[in-house]
Amino acid sequence: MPLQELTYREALRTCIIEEMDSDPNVLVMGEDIGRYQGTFRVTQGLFDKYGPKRIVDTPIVEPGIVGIATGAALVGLRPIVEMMTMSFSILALDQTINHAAKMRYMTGGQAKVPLVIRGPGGAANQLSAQHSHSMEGWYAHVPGLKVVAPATVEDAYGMLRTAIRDDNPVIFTENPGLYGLKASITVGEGKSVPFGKANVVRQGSDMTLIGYSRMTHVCLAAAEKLAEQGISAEVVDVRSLLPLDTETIYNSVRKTHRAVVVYEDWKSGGFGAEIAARIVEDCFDDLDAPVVRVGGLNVPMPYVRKLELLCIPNENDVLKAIEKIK
Amino acid sequence: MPLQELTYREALRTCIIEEMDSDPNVLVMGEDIGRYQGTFRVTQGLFDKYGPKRIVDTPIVEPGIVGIATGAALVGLRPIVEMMTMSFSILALDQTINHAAKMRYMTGGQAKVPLVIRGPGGAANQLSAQHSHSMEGWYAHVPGLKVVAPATVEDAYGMLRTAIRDDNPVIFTENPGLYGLKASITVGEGKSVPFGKANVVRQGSDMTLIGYSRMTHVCLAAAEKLAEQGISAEVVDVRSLLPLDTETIYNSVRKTHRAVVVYEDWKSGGFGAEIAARIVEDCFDDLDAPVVRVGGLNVPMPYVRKLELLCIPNENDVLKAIEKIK
Amino acid sequence: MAKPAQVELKESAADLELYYRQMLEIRAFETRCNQIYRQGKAGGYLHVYIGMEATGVGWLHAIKQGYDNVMTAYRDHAQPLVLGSDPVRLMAEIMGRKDGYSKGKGGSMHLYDFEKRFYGGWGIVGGHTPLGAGLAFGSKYLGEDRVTLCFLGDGASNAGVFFESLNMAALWDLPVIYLIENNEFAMGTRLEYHASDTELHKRGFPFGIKHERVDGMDLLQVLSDARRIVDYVRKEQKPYLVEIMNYRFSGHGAADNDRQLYRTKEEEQENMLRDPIKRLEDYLRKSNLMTDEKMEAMQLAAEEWADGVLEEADKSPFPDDEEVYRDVYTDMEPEVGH
Amino acid sequence: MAKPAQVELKESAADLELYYRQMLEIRAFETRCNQIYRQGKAGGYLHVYIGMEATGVGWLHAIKQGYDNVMTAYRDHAQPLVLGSDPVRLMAEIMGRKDGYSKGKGGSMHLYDFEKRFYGGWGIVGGHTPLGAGLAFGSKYLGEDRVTLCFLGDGASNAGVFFESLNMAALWDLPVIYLIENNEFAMGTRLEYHASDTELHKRGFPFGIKHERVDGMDLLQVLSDARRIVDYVRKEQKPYLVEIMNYRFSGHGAADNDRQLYRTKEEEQENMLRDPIKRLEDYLRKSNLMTDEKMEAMQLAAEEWADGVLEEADKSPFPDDEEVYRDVYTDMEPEVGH
Ligand SMILES: Cc1ncc(C[n+]2csc(CCOP(=O)(O)OP(=O)(O)O)c2C)c(N)n1
Ligand SMILES: Cc1ncc(C[n+]2csc(CCOP(=O)(O)OP(=O)(O)O)c2C)c(N)n1
Ligand SMILES: [Mg+2]
Ligand SMILES: [Mg+2]
Repeated sequence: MPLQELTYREALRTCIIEEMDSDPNVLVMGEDIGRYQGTFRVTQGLFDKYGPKRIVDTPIVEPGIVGIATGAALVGLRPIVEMMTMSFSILALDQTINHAAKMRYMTGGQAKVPLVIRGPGGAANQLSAQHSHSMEGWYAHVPGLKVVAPATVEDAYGMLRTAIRDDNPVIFTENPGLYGLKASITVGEGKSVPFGKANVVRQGSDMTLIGYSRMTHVCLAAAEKLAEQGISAEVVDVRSLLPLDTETIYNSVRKTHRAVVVYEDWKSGGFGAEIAARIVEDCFDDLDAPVVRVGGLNVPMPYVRKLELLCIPNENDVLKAIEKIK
Repeated sequence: MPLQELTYREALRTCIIEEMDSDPNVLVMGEDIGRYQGTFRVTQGLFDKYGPKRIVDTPIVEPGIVGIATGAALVGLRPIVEMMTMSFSILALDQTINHAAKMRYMTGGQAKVPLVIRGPGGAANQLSAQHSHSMEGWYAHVPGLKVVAPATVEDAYGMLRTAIRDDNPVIFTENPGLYGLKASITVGEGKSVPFGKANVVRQGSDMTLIGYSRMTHVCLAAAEKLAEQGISAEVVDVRSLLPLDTETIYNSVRKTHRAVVVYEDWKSGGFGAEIAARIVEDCFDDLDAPVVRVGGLNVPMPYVRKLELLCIPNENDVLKAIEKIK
Repeated sequence: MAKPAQVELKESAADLELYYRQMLEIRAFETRCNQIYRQGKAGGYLHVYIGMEATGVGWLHAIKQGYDNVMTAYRDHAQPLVLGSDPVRLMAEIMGRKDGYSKGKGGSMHLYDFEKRFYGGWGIVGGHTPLGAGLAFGSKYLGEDRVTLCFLGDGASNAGVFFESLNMAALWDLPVIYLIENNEFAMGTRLEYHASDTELHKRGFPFGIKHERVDGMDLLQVLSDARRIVDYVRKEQKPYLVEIMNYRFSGHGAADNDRQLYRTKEEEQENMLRDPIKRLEDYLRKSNLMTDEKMEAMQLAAEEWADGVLEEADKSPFPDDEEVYRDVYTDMEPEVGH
Repeated sequence: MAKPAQVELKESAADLELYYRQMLEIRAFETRCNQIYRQGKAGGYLHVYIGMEATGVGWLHAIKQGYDNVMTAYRDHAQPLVLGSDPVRLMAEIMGRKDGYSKGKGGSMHLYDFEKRFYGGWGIVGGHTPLGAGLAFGSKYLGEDRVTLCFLGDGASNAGVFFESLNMAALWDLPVIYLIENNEFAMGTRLEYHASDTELHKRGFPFGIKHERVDGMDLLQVLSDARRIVDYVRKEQKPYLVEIMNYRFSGHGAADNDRQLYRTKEEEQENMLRDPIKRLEDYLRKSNLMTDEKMEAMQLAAEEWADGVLEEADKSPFPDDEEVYRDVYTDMEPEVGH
């Protein structure tokens, strides 16, 4: 299989193209994704290639878009909905949660909803309070959805394939800070990354840092700095929030006896709380210290870069939090 | 001050009447709250008393209702929005979160949003998947909101007064199973229950059961049964999720060394995870056992009573969960 | 108000008998539903179609049953009955039984029969309307000429997502017919308290969608309007917005015992005179298409049929406990346990 | 298209000079904004009003400034400038500084000056439209005769919540004027790809709301339409829907460098001929109300003014770290720390 150097953004695009080529019922819908080539350029070139039937520029109506895509999925299409940013997906929650996610259950198994909702989640660069939302924790709370948050180029590519081929609604969160990430990866039909498998991206023995999406890289950076201090940190990239691979997380914690969960979303009530609570429930006797969480500050995202940077956890915040369990 | 025997429903109504009488800018908006007297009859009689100016029957447009109430709050009104059920408030999340909650921050303190959104949250009786949502965990994740969930007649009365007089948007969750609850309480102007204060509703020494809203009563029932087994359980009624009174919770846990968090919402990712995670973070050395969570089953709410009852935690589920830490 | 009836009769005597029977059966079925609700054999929210039978029967005989897509909100018993779903399985679902279409997990508000292309059965007011556009989008994408009928209430026609759907339906020429069943009430709220202009069909205007107000009480008129509009939509592959005037004879739901809070007894009785079943009977009688004896026999048969359906459905057991975790996903179970 | 101009002149020479100056100042201010964005002195999303000046200036001189309520979306620099907000504090906000109206926490998209009754400043497309109805609801409830102007874009006019707001505004006779600024684009999507009928004013029709399409490029025409409509709304205490035809000269936002993806250079240049500033200048010249020298002097003054504003704003420091926790609540701090 061919090895290609791709950005995260290109990896997503490559996967979409391959899936659209192999299945005529895969299509993309969203705001400014066609003629305008996509706000973050993930769909660049697709409109020219596939035309307006399969690359559907929509009005700015998130509830309507998710609803129409869900209805189309019911009769056999496999729509990929791009949210210009995941922040806007909050408008579509009734459609996503009450309709797409609960439908199979309410129909007693009659409905199949192969729907992907994807787009950048979290803060970008000074987009302020209404455009910087991390939504994945809310979604991961909802039975009927699958929720993934790939951190690497390879996972972006391989998990998107899994998402498109999944017969259930999938929330696929990217992060604006990841689109430019580059890597050489193997692409092609057979390459996919399954859901529900966390990834140990760094081996270590003294503590486990747990993250997903861009925070995986923050964990890695923190681990580098810890190494300088002589502390060996293992890093687990969660990748898939629902289903959640607790086994991989637990195995690491059972080895290191210390766990730190890092997420960008508001700390209080974020999905990191769930991960922490599960670790405690199931690995209590293995823990030598409290499970520490490092989350975003509990404030609406401020505009000015200086304050914005205070809100988003970085490797120093992780190091500081670790002080209390070292 | 007069002592009155009131149901939870009547306590809410009494407080609304008193607040409407004392402040002409308090008004109620919602679906079928006026001429139809309210689906759960909380607003019974109010339309006749105050007329259509202050008891506003709205179309079935939750986003619009919350938005219009928020705008009205900005220029000095103090609207109480009734959600026919909190399940429907999911449609209004953009208005509630992106607008009402973030507004003060985005305006740098210029905006004041004295808005109450209240209504029954959680399962009633066979209302199926789209009408049985617990939303309080999502709300309690959002800076800028206050979120309360009173379990008793007295708290319903006293916290609603605090909510109406608060200058910030308040989510006030009731529970369909509580409306009929009766108690003799003191009412009147001065009576209010502050936010951010949990309540030890039963003293005990062996473990702490932590609940809110109707689950407080499930905790109390479980505590009774535990007493029969010779186990002394303390019960903490959280009452206010945001702000959260961790001190009262921690003090209890530091005394009993065991904590059980009970909530009706889907277990995974519910607000119980946050409570559990905080206890672990801050009371790790005081814990003799893992913090146990007892939540709703992670499935869309099924219709048939038999399955529905499986989903909602009851005292036996609490007892079963406790087995592992006894 | 609705256009006056201008009917050329295309119906055979046998067809008319079928429609009459279905209207009787719907009423008998719905009457049983209200009864079992009072007995506690059905629960939750349950909404019957009594008084609105001509609308459902007429429109669903204007389409290609089993080929065209149909969906509605929670007032959803009648449509699958007309489409030929198994009445016992429908009743079983309403009673929360194993043999129900959703194995007892959906209930009265959430009936579905995908094989008959009946797509529910939805509880969020207005929330299903973009799904309707989506069915039409999907069918059209696949190169099929299916028409989609999406029923909604007068109250639902205020929901924002409905307007979003109208715009997209028109923008992309989706063959969906939105049918606003204007039964004059949204729960306990009268039309004039929830809609600033009570001519709801006008909502098609800003989107360039053909729209009109039609009668929903006179079956023959309904059939003729419905055929005309369905044919137009199938041929032109464009959306249509129809406002159907009818009246809800019962309370909003089976639990709504306070009808006098929002309408007078007199108003109710006056509207009962518009009863679509009586109206069809008058026509059958006047046209000498059916004798009174035959009608009475058919009424009796419908009652017996409904009793039989109920009896049969009642034999179905409740679902097993394990069902609680099934059908959350196609391929996995959710995290189990409390 | 918009109605032809039928203007009776009510403006004094001094008024005209003021309007002209404000239009020049808006353009100069916005030009600085685009510049500082490129320099990295402003960030996030930033949307300028260039080409649309006559709309803002005209409408905001038809109301009682400081008494009537005004709000818009994220293209929000011009309105507070016209309403008399401190330009330095506006620019400081855009630069994320301590002296900004939101202390640097709002930024370009979230400008507010409640004292002037300018209520923002909103980033969710369409999301602010029910707030507009709410301001009108509140002011009317309080017995005041304030009019509320709520600006929104052509793209925003598809949002469901906007229709919900129209219905409520009409149902309750709220004195709100919805002003759809039809600048022909929603970001990179042309009008005809997002609206099934491009006459957006028609959206008032199904709610019985008076509605019309007006010109937004000819200041005198704008003033005359605006006064007529504002007076009507204040007097009748009813909503109004206005579609204002103008054109976005710049890209959607300061970061939008690919205008050719959605419009040709020719189209752009053709529309530049409609420049509202040039049009006013032509009028002033033809009517002998202002000499070319005076105009040039005023242009220069506006540029200098904008430079001064920028320079002054740039002196303001960034907010202190503690600001991050302030203004979340009126009376408490959120849970602190990571
Ligand atoms: C979003 C939402 N809000 C409120 C409700 C509660 N509710 C159920 S039916 C109904 C009235 C709907 O009336 P209409 O659309 O006219 O339909 P009808 O019942 O007359 O068929 C209301 C308010 C709901 N189910 N969903
Ligand atoms: C709910 C939502 N979806 C998408 C966006 C991204 N977005 C910002 S502005 C815009 C275009 C809006 O166009 P229009 O309403 O015509 O206003 P204009 O920019 O032309 O003034 C889009 C899609 C958003 N901010 N909010
Ligand atoms: Mg109705
Ligand atoms: Mg525009």
